[in-house]
Amino acid sequence: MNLTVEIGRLKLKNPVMSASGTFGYAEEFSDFVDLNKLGAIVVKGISIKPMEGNPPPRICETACGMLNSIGLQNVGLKKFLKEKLPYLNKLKTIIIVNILGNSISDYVKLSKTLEDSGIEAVELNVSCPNVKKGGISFGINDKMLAKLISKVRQSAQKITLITKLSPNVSNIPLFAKVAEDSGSDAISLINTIPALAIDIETWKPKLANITGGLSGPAIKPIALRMVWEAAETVKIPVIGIGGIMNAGDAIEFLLAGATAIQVGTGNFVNPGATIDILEGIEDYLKRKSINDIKGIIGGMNGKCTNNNSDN
Amino acid sequence: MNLTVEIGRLKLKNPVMSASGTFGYAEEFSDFVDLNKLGAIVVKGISIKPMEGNPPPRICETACGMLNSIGLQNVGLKKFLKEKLPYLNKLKTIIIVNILGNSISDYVKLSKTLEDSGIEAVELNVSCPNVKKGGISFGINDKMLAKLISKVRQSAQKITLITKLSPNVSNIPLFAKVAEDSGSDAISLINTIPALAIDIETWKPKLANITGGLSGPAIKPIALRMVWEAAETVKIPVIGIGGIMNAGDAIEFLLAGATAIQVGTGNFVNPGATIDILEGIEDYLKRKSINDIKGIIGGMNGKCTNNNSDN
Amino acid sequence: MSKNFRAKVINNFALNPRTFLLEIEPIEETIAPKPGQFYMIQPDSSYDPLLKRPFSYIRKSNGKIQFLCAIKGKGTRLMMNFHSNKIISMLGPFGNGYPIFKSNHISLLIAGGTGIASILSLSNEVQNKYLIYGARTRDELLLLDKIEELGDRFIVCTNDCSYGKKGMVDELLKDFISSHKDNINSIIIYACGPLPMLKAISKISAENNIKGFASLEENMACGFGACLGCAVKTKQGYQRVCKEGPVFPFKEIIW
Amino acid sequence: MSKNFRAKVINNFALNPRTFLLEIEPIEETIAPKPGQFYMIQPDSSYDPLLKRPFSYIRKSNGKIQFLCAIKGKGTRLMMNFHSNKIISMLGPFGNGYPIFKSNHISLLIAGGTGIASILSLSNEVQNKYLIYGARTRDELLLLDKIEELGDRFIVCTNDCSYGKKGMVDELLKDFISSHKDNINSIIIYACGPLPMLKAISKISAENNIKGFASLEENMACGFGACLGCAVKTKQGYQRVCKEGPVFPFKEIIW
Ligand SMILES: Cc1cc2nc3c(=O)[nH]c(=O)nc-3n(C[C@H](O)[C@H](O)[C@H](O)COP(=O)(O)OP(=O)(O)OC[C@H]3O[C@@H](n4cnc5c(N)ncnc54)[C@H](O)[C@@H]3O)c2cc1C
Ligand SMILES: Cc1cc2nc3c(=O)[nH]c(=O)nc-3n(C[C@H](O)[C@H](O)[C@H](O)COP(=O)(O)OP(=O)(O)OC[C@H]3O[C@@H](n4cnc5c(N)ncnc54)[C@H](O)[C@@H]3O)c2cc1C
Ligand SMILES: Cc1cc2nc3c(=O)[nH]c(=O)nc-3n(C[C@H](O)[C@H](O)[C@H](O)COP(=O)(O)O)c2cc1C
Ligand SMILES: Cc1cc2nc3c(=O)[nH]c(=O)nc-3n(C[C@H](O)[C@H](O)[C@H](O)COP(=O)(O)O)c2cc1C
Ligand code: FES
Ligand code: FES
Repeated sequence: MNLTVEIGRLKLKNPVMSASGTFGYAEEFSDFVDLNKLGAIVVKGISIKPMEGNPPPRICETACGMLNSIGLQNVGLKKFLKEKLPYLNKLKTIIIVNILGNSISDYVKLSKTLEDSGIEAVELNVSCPNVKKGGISFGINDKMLAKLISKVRQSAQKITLITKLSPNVSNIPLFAKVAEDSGSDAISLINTIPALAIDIETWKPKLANITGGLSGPAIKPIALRMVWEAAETVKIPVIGIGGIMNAGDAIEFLLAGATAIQVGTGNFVNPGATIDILEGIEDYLKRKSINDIKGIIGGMNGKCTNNNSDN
Repeated sequence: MNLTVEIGRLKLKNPVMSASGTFGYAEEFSDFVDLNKLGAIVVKGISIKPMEGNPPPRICETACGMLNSIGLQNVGLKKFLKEKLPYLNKLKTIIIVNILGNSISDYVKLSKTLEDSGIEAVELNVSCPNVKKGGISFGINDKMLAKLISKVRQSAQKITLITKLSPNVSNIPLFAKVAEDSGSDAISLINTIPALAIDIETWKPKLANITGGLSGPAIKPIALRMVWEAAETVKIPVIGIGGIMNAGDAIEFLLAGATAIQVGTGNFVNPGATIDILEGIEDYLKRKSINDIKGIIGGMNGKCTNNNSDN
Repeated sequence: MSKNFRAKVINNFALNPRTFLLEIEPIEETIAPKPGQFYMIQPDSSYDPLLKRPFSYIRKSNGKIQFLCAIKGKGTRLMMNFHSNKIISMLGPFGNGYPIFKSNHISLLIAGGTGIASILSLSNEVQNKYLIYGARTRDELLLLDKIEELGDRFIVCTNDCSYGKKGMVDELLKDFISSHKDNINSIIIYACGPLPMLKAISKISAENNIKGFASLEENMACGFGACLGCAVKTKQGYQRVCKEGPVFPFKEIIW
Repeated sequence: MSKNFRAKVINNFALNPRTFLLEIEPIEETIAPKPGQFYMIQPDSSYDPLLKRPFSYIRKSNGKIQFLCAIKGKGTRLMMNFHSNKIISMLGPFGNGYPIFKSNHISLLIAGGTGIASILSLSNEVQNKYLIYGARTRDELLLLDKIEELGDRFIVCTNDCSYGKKGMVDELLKDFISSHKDNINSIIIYACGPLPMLKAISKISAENNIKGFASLEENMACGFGACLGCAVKTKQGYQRVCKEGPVFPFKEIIW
């Protein structure tokens, strides 16, 4: 059975990856899964300087989901290269580094340094505020996004460039196209959706940061719609993310047109989720007598009509 | 205990309303609730001509939510006035008519006719595609929205005008402000979020229309964030909608700044939900020794920072 | 008297690995159901699954109501584990059941699979009747004890020939028609089962000019006419399975 | 040996209306826990609630593990109804437990409310010990049978005076310190309970220059260091309750 998929220059053993921020720096999962079996590992978002993150409480549960406002806590580029990369380099799987910054030059510096350190792929987290543009996030402004990606592409030419789209836009096809046209090798989506929960006894928000990002099964149908819209629009591979808990969920994303998928919140509920999903996909293909994963990618019957007549 | 709230010129007995499309034309709920006890009833969206709606399947369940693609099926303005209004007029509660159209003139005609028929309030469903502008929905284009609301306001000057915002935008405060500045008396949010579910056995979308609108507990944290952002931005009343199943949920929306709330999907799961919620709010106020509902509206501790540093 | 009520589980047991018989007793005063009507049953008190599930009742006696439920997905898997005395939340009875005619005619009841539940609710209420009941295998022919009292007016078949006649109900229907050529005009068909079966029966009925009714299924959010989710295409436009249905005349349905 | 395992519920009963004692037995091979460590327990197999819940173990014996659980919200309400033989999904043991010192010292164990669970896991492992245990009322003093063997080294109090001494554990701590002035340097405090209690104890310890450790709680998504959700502020920046904790030296915590 052929499970391999290509993302840019990367050839993945299989389409199952971990999602950034939910898999630590992989070592945290070595008790639970054979890391070498994964298609790729996306590590927690790295910024140039270490970030200490937001005050607690940082997470809370919601119906079929959770909010987080970790605040992009990370060890910073230097410490990542020195302390985390050696462990990752020993793994026989592709490592994708999720990066974040407050300016274009941050992203350029991060991707260039990572390329020079032998990293094969970066994923741009563009949901962060651009401090120079009044804190508007790169991910919701098509012109800013185009510029960001082009600049990164110019400086880091060999690295596989994945742009992680924000779900917080009206028009996913537009942003998918911008990413493609600006030189992304692939796009991944969705990131968490900004959300709020309030404690009705204390009248305080449940997170110290007030809002947080919603993830988990609750967002799956939204993510799936966006992945489908994106996949119908661009030719570069689309990586599906959002509420994937089991093989059935992953298969939905593949059918919608995703070339690969990432498991986020699912890792918390079941730390063996990635491998369970991989095995579940294999079983499914066997049962359906399909011997290449590509036989299901984009297999959904139905054309994008961009028809908004819900309700 | 004072539960009354004001929305434009309307004085509601209490802040609990039904959401459009989930309460039929009210009569469907007469077996379950004392309709006269509700703060207001918002009826299924009405268009000028009857609409037959989308082919089945029209609904499916998702994690803590559901998708619908009813396709705005409705009896049309004429039949509404003739067959549905007489029953509604007998009720001792405020009736709000949700309206939808494919052009500005549709909305103008609907609101004017309804005003002339003695209807006190309309809610503009602006998630529908504008056929003249290539099918882009009014609700995701601020300029189109401003024009729509101004025109409706000019022609129907007495009616209370509620604009129902689409969640499918990056910047809710912008759209809230547009609604306020263009003459809306209030805003309500959120409508359903476009979403997709796929049957992995048949490879077909679970809805014949492919996509549908996500509603229910799954979307509550997103709705609550948007309601809070809107309430922090505008002075006109904000009506909170999205995943309200019980009194606790309703209170979260009031604390976030909503002056009133609408119950949608909750009515399906528990057809007595609206009254249960009303009673639950009363119990809560008693327990907290608060004798005016206004004592909790906007009570959440926390300022809008528009800080997007989730994750 | 309420259509939104709580009920206590009295009995719940497996009839085969994919089907269980659920008996409940409302703990509030409820409205008496009519043949062909259905109830909405809440599988769990969490929001996952969120919606109640529609089930035809088999019969109501001594205040207890019986359901025959096939295990399909999340909801029915949870319901399968309902233990005795559990309190569950229900809605109903809903829908327009089977129309019962006073005239002197033959009621031909046709059930496929769990469609037998709805057909049995009717069976008790009509007189001059025959019942055709089909399933894939012997193992899937359920509640035979409740039916066999019909004697030779009860015709049963399995696709795999493991019990009764071999074949599908539509073939039995053709046989039935051939052997009742004389009083064909007095036959009224009532059918409940899988869509392909209903479609086939409706076609045969049309060809033979026999009046008939089918009980349809469609995904439901509310069950009582509010969401417009359960539409089926009919000659009068979309109609709601939960309100105008679940029973529709064959000739109204656009298959 | 796995930290991701299924377990069978052996016993589950209410100690008072707000607390239950849960005993489980892993059905896969697991790792032995150390005092102060905790497990993540899945309340339900649906996605609502979604996350597993953290609970300190009381003790592990004969392969069985005991937990003391206070009913707080959705998850614990479901767990309260775990019936015997139910198979549940668990993770653990996680965290750095209480540091145990070889030196010759007095271990002063302090528990408030359900904090007694974590403290009891330690109690079995240390020798020269005292235990101060407080709760609001007699009714909330739990597992006394497991503790009373400590005899006069066991000091108990309730806020409402319904059992033992009247007052809060911090007052008892002050008394204890006064009566142990001589060997104050050999005292090591281990505390688990509500945050205000821990804060008060930490303050008294600092004033008296006593070394001590507190077991903290914070919302958790994973329990094993991956999500960074359970951060608490310490002198070394944010640390993870699930990984660097749940036990931290008093003097490291920024309260
Ligand atoms: C009027 C009516 C009467 C019915 N009577 C019976 C009966 O007596 N015995 C019986 O075994 N089944 C009956 N069904 C079908 C039964 O409702 C479904 O099998 C059941 O809802 C499946 O739920 P699930 O959670 O196991 O499946 P899931 O696939 O998890 O359900 C997901 C969603 O789809 C809906 N759904 C799935 N299949 C159907 C279906 N066939 N019809 C309607 N909704 C569906 C569910 O209600 C739920 O909202 C009836 C359906 C209708 C409409
Ligand atoms: C290391 C550790 C050990 C614990 N040991 C025990 C114990 O032995 N006995 C006991 O009764 N309780 C213990 N707790 C607290 C227990 O985890 C919570 O009471 C429980 O998670 C509440 O779940 P719920 O679903 O009932 O509440 P809900 O309010 O519905 O929970 C919502 C979410 O918040 C989280 N949450 C709520 N309260 C807490 C809390 N205090 N700590 C961490 N997460 C919380 C839940 O885990 C869940 O994710 C411990 C907590 C931690 C961190
Ligand atoms: C605790 C947590 C931390 C996250 N951190 C990051 C991050 O650093 N960078 C990033 O791009 N996405 C981050 N995400 C988003 C996830 O990678 C993923 O896009 C999102 O959670 C949706 O997938 P899920 O529903 O499977 O969790 C984080 C998500 C969670 C829950
Ligand atoms: C079946 C269904 C039909 C709906 N029809 C309409 C409609 O006609 N007009 C409208 O503005 N909103 C409509 N809505 C949206 C609801 O009014 C509400 O905004 C949305 O469902 C979110 O609230 P909830 O989570 O409480 O359901 C509909 C929702 C559902 C589920
Ligand atoms: S199920 Fe809601 S209208 Fe039929
Ligand atoms: S709970 Fe996830 S890092 Fe501690």
